Amino acid sequence: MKPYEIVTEPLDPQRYADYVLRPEAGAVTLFTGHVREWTRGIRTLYLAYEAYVPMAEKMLTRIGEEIESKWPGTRTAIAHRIGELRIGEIAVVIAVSSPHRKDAYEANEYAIERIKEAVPVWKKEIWEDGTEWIGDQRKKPDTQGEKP
Amino acid sequence: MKPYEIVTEPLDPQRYADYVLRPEAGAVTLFTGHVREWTRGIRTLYLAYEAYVPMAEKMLTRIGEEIESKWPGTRTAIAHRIGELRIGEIAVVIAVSSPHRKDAYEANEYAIERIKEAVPVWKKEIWEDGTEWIGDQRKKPDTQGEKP
Amino acid sequence: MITLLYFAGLREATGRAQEEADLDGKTVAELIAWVGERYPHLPLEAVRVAINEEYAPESDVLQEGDIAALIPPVSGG
Amino acid sequence: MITLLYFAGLREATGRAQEEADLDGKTVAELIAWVGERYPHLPLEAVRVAINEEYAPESDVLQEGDIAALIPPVSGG
Repeated sequence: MKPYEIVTEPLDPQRYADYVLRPEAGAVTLFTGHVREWTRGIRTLYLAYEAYVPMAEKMLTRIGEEIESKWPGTRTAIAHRIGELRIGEIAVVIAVSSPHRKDAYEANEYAIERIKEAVPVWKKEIWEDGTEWIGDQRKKPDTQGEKP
Repeated sequence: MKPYEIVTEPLDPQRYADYVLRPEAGAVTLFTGHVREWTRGIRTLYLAYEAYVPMAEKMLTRIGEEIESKWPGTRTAIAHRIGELRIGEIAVVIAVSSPHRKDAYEANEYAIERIKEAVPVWKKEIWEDGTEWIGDQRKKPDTQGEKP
Repeated sequence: MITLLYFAGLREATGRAQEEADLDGKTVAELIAWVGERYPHLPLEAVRVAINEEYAPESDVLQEGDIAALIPPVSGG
Repeated sequence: MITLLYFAGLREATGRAQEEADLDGKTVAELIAWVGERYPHLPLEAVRVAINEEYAPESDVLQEGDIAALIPPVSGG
């Protein structure tokens, strides 16, 4: 495994938790995002994820660097799965270790927020009577701040 | 396993994450508290945990009930290990599932804060040159609000 | 009679995990005072008492058969 | 020549994942306009452009060999 990766096989969250653990870490937070059956009253049959893989892995790596700079002493690993996922399967895993628990919670939540705004991954919901690429078409995100 | 338990064997966090997962859950947060090698500049060799087991399990159950009432739709499991633990081993596992991620983070952090103030579990640090039961002896917690 | 339970540092300092005492009808505050007299060097300032596995205020009254646990500051997690 | 990449709904709407275009020296804003003329019904309002795997402001200028990806609103996680 790589600490920041896009994969096509089922994710094993424990591998990422193990990766971030060190003797000085007192806390590990592990977030897993799962395929939900019901969203806004519509029943999902399964999801299909697509990514711009090299850029997505680069952005995940950058999010990890941001975290290690904002919360010194943390270590992070992030993986996103693409392809077809069934209900309950894991789409994303975020593992953060830290000497103290507060940083591990904050950094983990920061990671998922950043993923949702900046990492080029797209979700298509497949229902009984149709499909839709998910994404907020209404607002244009600010791209000015994205360059390093 | 029980969803709220004190155990003497090594903890397998994945069992608790699996327990809380349901088709309507989009997010699972899993917190693991680990034995740290260094605390306040002192090297820990290992830790020994002790609990008032029946009361501790009752308090963990109550914390789970508090969470399901504060964050409707969440499901929680909490386990604490007692006995002798080596560096890096898991002392506590908290798993929370929720339809939406924000609740899963908040509820999980709430659980560890409540454990640290109310659940009758005690930690003894064993160093090269001594031991100490850990606990803040200076301030007396408010017990008035503890009865249901 | 009630049963007193000692944990962690209190168990080590008293040399016992439990004992019986005739404290029926006494309050939690009186129980703590009784323990303090019996074991003069115990650090009891920050100790809470649980009656039958529930934290109890100092005004609660003990009854025959109660289990009273002396809970030193907890340090789980 | 530069390489254009299309993802998700844009890939399905254009019917292609990539194509070459002679847009050397043009800005990102001009690239988006070019795509909009070529595929009139594409929803481009919320699209960002990445040049060589980095988000680029609309004023950036394209150079020979650049890879320009049209990034519709992301929905990972």
